Amino acid sequence: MSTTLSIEHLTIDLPPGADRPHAVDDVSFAIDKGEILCVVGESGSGKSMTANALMGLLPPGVKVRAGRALFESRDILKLPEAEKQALRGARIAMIFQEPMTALNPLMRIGDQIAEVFAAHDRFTTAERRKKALALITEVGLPDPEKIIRAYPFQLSGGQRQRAMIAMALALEPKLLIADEPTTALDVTTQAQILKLILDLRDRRGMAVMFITHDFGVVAEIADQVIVMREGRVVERGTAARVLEQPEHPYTQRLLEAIPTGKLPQARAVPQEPALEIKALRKTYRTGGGLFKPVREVRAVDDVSLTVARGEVLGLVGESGSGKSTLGRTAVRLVDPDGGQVLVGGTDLAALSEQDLRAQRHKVQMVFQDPYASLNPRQKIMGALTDGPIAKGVPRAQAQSRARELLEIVGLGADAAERYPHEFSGGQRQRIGIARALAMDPELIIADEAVSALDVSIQAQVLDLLRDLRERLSLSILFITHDLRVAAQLCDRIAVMQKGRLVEIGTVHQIFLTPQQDYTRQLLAAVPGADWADSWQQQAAGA
Amino acid sequence: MSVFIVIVSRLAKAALTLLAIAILNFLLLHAAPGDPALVLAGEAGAADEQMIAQLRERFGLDQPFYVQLGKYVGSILQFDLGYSFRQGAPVSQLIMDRLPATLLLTLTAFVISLVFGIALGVGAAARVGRASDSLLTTLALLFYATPLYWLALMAVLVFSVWLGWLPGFGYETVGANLTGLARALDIGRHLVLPALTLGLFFMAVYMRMTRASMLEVSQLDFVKTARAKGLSDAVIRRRHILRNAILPVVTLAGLQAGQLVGGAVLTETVFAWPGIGRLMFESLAARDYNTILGVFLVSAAMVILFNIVTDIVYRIVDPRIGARA
Amino acid sequence: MWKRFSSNMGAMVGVVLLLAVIVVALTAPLLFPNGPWQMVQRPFLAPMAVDGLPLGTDTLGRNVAAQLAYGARVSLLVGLVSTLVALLIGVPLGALAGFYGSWVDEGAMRFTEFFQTIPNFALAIVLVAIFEPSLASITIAIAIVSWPPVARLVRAEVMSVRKREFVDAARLAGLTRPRILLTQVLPNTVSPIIVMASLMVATAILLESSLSFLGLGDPNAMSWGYMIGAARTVIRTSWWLSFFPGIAIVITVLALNLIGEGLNDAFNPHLSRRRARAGKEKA
Amino acid sequence: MTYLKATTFLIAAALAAPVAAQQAGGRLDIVVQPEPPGLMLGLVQNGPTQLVAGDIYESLLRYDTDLVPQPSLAESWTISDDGLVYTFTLREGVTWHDGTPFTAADVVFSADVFLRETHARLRSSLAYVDSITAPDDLTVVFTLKEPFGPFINAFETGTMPIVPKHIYDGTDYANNPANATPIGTGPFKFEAWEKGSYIHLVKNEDYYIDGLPYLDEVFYRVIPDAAARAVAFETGEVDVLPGGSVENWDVPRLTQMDNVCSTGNGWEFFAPHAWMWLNNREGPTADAKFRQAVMYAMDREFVKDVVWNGYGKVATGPISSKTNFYSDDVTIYDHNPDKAKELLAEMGYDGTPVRLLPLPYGETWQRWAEAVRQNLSEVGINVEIESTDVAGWNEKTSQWDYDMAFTYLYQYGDPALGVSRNYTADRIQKGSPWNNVEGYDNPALDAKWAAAATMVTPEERAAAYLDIQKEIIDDVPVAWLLELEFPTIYRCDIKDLVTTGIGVNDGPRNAWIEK
Repeated sequence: MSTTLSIEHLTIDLPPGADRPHAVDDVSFAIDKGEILCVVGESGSGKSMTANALMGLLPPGVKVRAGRALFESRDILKLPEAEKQALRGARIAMIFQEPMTALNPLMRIGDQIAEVFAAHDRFTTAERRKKALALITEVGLPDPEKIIRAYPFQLSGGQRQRAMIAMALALEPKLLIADEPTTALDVTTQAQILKLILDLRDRRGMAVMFITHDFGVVAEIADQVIVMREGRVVERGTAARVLEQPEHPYTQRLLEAIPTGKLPQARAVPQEPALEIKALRKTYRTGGGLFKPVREVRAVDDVSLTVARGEVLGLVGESGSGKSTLGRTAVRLVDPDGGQVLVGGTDLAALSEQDLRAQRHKVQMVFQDPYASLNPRQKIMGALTDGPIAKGVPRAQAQSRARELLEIVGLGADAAERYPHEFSGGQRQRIGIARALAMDPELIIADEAVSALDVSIQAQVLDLLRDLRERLSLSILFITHDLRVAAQLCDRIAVMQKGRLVEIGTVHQIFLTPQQDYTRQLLAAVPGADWADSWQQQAAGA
Repeated sequence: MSVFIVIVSRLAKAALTLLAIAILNFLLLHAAPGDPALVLAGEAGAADEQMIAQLRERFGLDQPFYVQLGKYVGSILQFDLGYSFRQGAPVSQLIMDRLPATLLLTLTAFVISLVFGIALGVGAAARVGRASDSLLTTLALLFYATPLYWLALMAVLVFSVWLGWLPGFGYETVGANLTGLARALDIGRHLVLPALTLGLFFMAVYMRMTRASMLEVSQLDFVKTARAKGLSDAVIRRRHILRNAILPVVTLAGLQAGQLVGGAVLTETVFAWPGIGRLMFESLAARDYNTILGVFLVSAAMVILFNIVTDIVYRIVDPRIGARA
Repeated sequence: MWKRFSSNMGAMVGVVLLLAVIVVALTAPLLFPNGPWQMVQRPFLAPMAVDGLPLGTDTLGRNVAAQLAYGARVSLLVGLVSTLVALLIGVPLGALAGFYGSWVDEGAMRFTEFFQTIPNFALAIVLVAIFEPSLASITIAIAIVSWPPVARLVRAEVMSVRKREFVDAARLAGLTRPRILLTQVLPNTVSPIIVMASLMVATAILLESSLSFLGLGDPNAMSWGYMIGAARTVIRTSWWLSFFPGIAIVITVLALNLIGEGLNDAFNPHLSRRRARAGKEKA
Repeated sequence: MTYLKATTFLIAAALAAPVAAQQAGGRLDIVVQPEPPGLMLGLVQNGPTQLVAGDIYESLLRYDTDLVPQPSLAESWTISDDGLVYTFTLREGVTWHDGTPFTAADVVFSADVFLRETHARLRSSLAYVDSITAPDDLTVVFTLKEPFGPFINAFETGTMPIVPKHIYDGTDYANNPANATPIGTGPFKFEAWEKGSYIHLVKNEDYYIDGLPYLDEVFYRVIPDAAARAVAFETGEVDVLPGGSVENWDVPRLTQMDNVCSTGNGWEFFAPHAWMWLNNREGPTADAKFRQAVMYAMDREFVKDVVWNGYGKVATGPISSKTNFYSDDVTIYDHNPDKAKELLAEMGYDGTPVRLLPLPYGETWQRWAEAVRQNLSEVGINVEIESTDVAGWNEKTSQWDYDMAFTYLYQYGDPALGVSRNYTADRIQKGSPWNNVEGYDNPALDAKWAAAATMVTPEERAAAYLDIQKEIIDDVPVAWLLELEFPTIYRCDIKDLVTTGIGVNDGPRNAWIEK
């Protein structure tokens, strides 16, 4: 096999004042024709910078310092801008993480695809349209005639990513760079896109540089793997070798941190309910003005479930399944249309605003976005004591409890006097947990509480939650889109789809003997499921 | 939602707004000391009780306040702006006489400011950080900080008095009896200074805004996509960045285009431009209620009209709006 | 914050210029104890023509330098107070509309739109003419025409902050809605309000000078717009009478704009940086 | 001073053939400020209307700069010895602009019917009139109830414009559609009015005096901004700046230009007299000592020199030196701050602030108010200027809501027409800014004013008015300021523009342009 791209000793400078001098430090690798190379790393590892350098799309202030990148026997790093431009889109194409923002919102899909031809001066207008239609068909978008005239906002996330891929493939590039193309997608969509990329690779024989942080994805797709950390390659090899016999400790740590399909031992859970949800309903209506038709979305459709005291119930579903709405309705951040939310015998759903305020402390929440869940203008102490003081706890007592909790979540008491911006994402999630605990709740709802974190950080926070569950015998409703994460922490799992509860059961029931098609689909879509199982079994056996 | 329905619902809302404006201004004006009878009598140099009483009766000022208000609202509802007793003509006629001049001035200024503002903003954004960008932004900031009327005075001083290139005031050469193209040219020459001074400030506004918006949009992901496609910078700027960046400028411009009509008072005063801004200012001192109210209504209607037009333009430029609603 | 601001050269130029204007305004009574109205010399003296009158004299032989110094007081006072009043109207209205939504929002926004529909300079003229020109009526008129953008800005900011998760957290903590609005939401809208306020002071100074220029100034307060208005009839024979106050306005307004921009940049560090971080968070 | 002589004038010779040098043709651009509210002089008599409509309408007489009556629509006239019967012989062959012949019936209709209803100022003179008759088409007889010396001054165009009976008789005058296209007998015909821009008059080819007018057309240009008006004159766009149309500061500069002439003449009939109303009813201004102190405190010479550029004359009292029966044999108030302080001390002035209402007619008046405030504050009087517009000023003065208020009024040639109205107790009436606004109430003087008006011979009247002036000037009911002079600025090649006591108002009739 011939080498499509060969990178040698690539070093990229960061602008002065950054936290390290080089974004990428002496990196070398090669991709063969028809091969998929996965570049794996956590945020800040320099994996995207490498890709951007190849495309000549480095942000201002960031410069290639040394090294070469041989492509079609030329060093593409040193090409004049005009030639780089001719290369982009034609010989090397790239797709990005955010399909929502990566398309021009004001241009029709067809035009955006045809534009690639125009940029490289190929074909007549009519031909361009025909080619665009063919591409749309090839990437598996439904109803091409309609899609070609559609605007991006009329497409779903997966469809947009397909459209992006269509654009990238337009001129049959030799190299496709995919920068976390599935990270923002639901698992089932992700599985489809991964399959599409594999198919296209097979059909066209192009080389793919696939950037990801997810070893599950690596297992699904990679031929070769390099692992990057702080700008350096720490490990390289075939996918099978790296996944099964990681050599570098960092790789090992990363692999260990991955929530796997390994099912924890089932615990005995008392049957006393901490939270009972009965026939809960919530419908969102949009429009309904003078001339607008009313659109209804049943976000939560007649759902009943119970979280027992000391139990962790996982609530799993894809985006739009209503899982978050259910969580928010349970704490009355959203008012339900019907049903009951019973906590310690009180129906939260039926309380007046004022009565509710007195009962609020019983259910607390840990939020998804560590950057949005803390008031940037309030010290941590305030965030942790506002609630208790409002509840009637004396200030001094609330403050000493706050320090105590900060110790418990592993931050140290002096964190109380600092502002949120002084903490990292993982630390903020710990603060969020401490804040929930400060209210002495009967139940905590964790809404995608680890989804925004890097794998290794995610593992730490999960450890903390597991630890707290044991120490404080917490009841937790754990909302996540990630079945693997749910399997790690939960006693039981509830699966939601389109507002309805599809299936509920113990982790073992759900993973091993799923009763519903949808659950099975979800399980099948988990990237690297097969590999993870085998590796875990192997590890367990070893 | 179709554009037609948008227009209908907006017009219905606009009618209510206009009525409210009429009533509010009516109340405001009648709260002011003095009335048109006194002013008119005052200018005659002498008057007696009988004359003032006569005038008040003619103007309908002898009636109870609520009757006056009721009558006014009644006539407004019949699209009748009333009669200016001071000028001895229907208000609608007075306004129609003056409106073309104001529209000519403001629209010219508007087009100049929008076209040049956007062009310069795009240029500055393309050269961000370089000397030409600094020069343009500094100039824009200066124009932004310069009082319009002062600039107008200086312009008259330099271009009309010292250099004698352009007429310093007026709408056309009076009594020249020009027709056709010659007249248009003549009006055009008179238009240059007022339109430029009025336009400069807004040009600065649009330039700064376009520049900022261009820079912001150029950071967005889809611009990177466009780069990755191998498009040239010029095409990216024109087709991707500008089209998106122009949306907030269009919104602002739409809001201001309407305000321009009422805000041209200063320019019209300094340049003796026979427009409705001046009509309002002159009518104010004379307490010519109907005329002031008429000007207010017409300019408010302009504001609303421009807002609706902006809305429609927005809908055409941005496909998301209509669908989302 | 301050570091970013102070490293912005434009902003620092603005601060220096504004400080200079403020110092002149504050020391005016010390520098010119006889006030701006005293007729001290022959009229129409050119700048530097006579010792002690560096900027010459006006149509009545009054000291232009003294007028400029006292004018700074009026400009700054009117600019500041009218902005404060506009904020007092706009911030609560926008905050309530943005926070409570539904009919409160509907009502507040209709009200705001209504004011935005009336041509605002014309409205200011009518208001001042009707309440008769005085510092109070000018200030109020300027405030009345300038609050709607504040209300809109605050509403938009509050609506965006209100969706952030820490507001949900505060609700779960059992805080009352007014308290959440005051302690959690509003503090996070302060930066854009400050930026807008600094630009509004500039606009208010321009508005005041335009009103004075049209003869709608307070006749007992010396202001720059008044000076230009009074001097425009003699602009060709005595250019300095309208030139200096014009420059004074340009400098002050420019300074405020520079500061406003500097604050804006400091509060919103470069978009690319923010985006990069946002990208990281998702990764 | 010139006293009126009640004699017969025969004027055939006065209108001898024009001098050979006079050239016909040309166009005059005259500034009019502000834009007149209407041109129907019978309905509207404000300044701008008089300026423009003075070329369209005419009255029976004109007055030269010494206020001596001259023939106009009346060819000749007689006044009976008892001063009661005024007989006018009208000119033959005069037609209205629409071709209808002009007759005595038009005069009777105008004076007795139309103007009685519409013209407040004339109405007070008509109060003395017993009957107006037209024995034949060319004769009009006014019969008075009692002698009224100034009656001969009532036949000026703005005071008694003759309007066409055939158009207005029996109609609603105010709403007659013909008001938009005024029809008169004057030397110029109304052609067009571009609102906000200009009024266009064209030569009346059928004017009853052969050769007149010389000019082909006159444009009255509306330019709202004083500075723009000055520029317009500089750039040659307008030829004539009537008095008051540019700010005083511009006058010296404009008059120093090449080929620019100016004249202070043409205001004699009006004799604009400026003073400050001092509210005699309440506050410090109710005290005569305070009012005298104000007179001494003001530096009126400074104002004349600086604010008015030397135009005008410091007023000595209520009667202008241009008006009949003026005398300077009275107490003279010079600029004497010490004396003012003395008077204030005597009176025991406690520093109560007084409000000062400037006249809202532009920069000059604003500066004047500022100068007065400075003068007064230098002798220890606290003054606050109140700012207001024309409507507010009218309201405040006519409702007596002021302490001191600037004004100026016309005198129309005779104290009985334009002076006594401001000082007699019977003219203390709320609602008008032209009567005894200050509230001065002196019954002894009231009787003297009344007597002086109805005396028959000028000599008697002169003596009576001297007596009045001496007395009233010591009382200072109002603070007299200046006899205003509004210079008319024009190109020197325009000849015979200002030949009468009303100046440019009827100037284009005789004006011609030297080529």
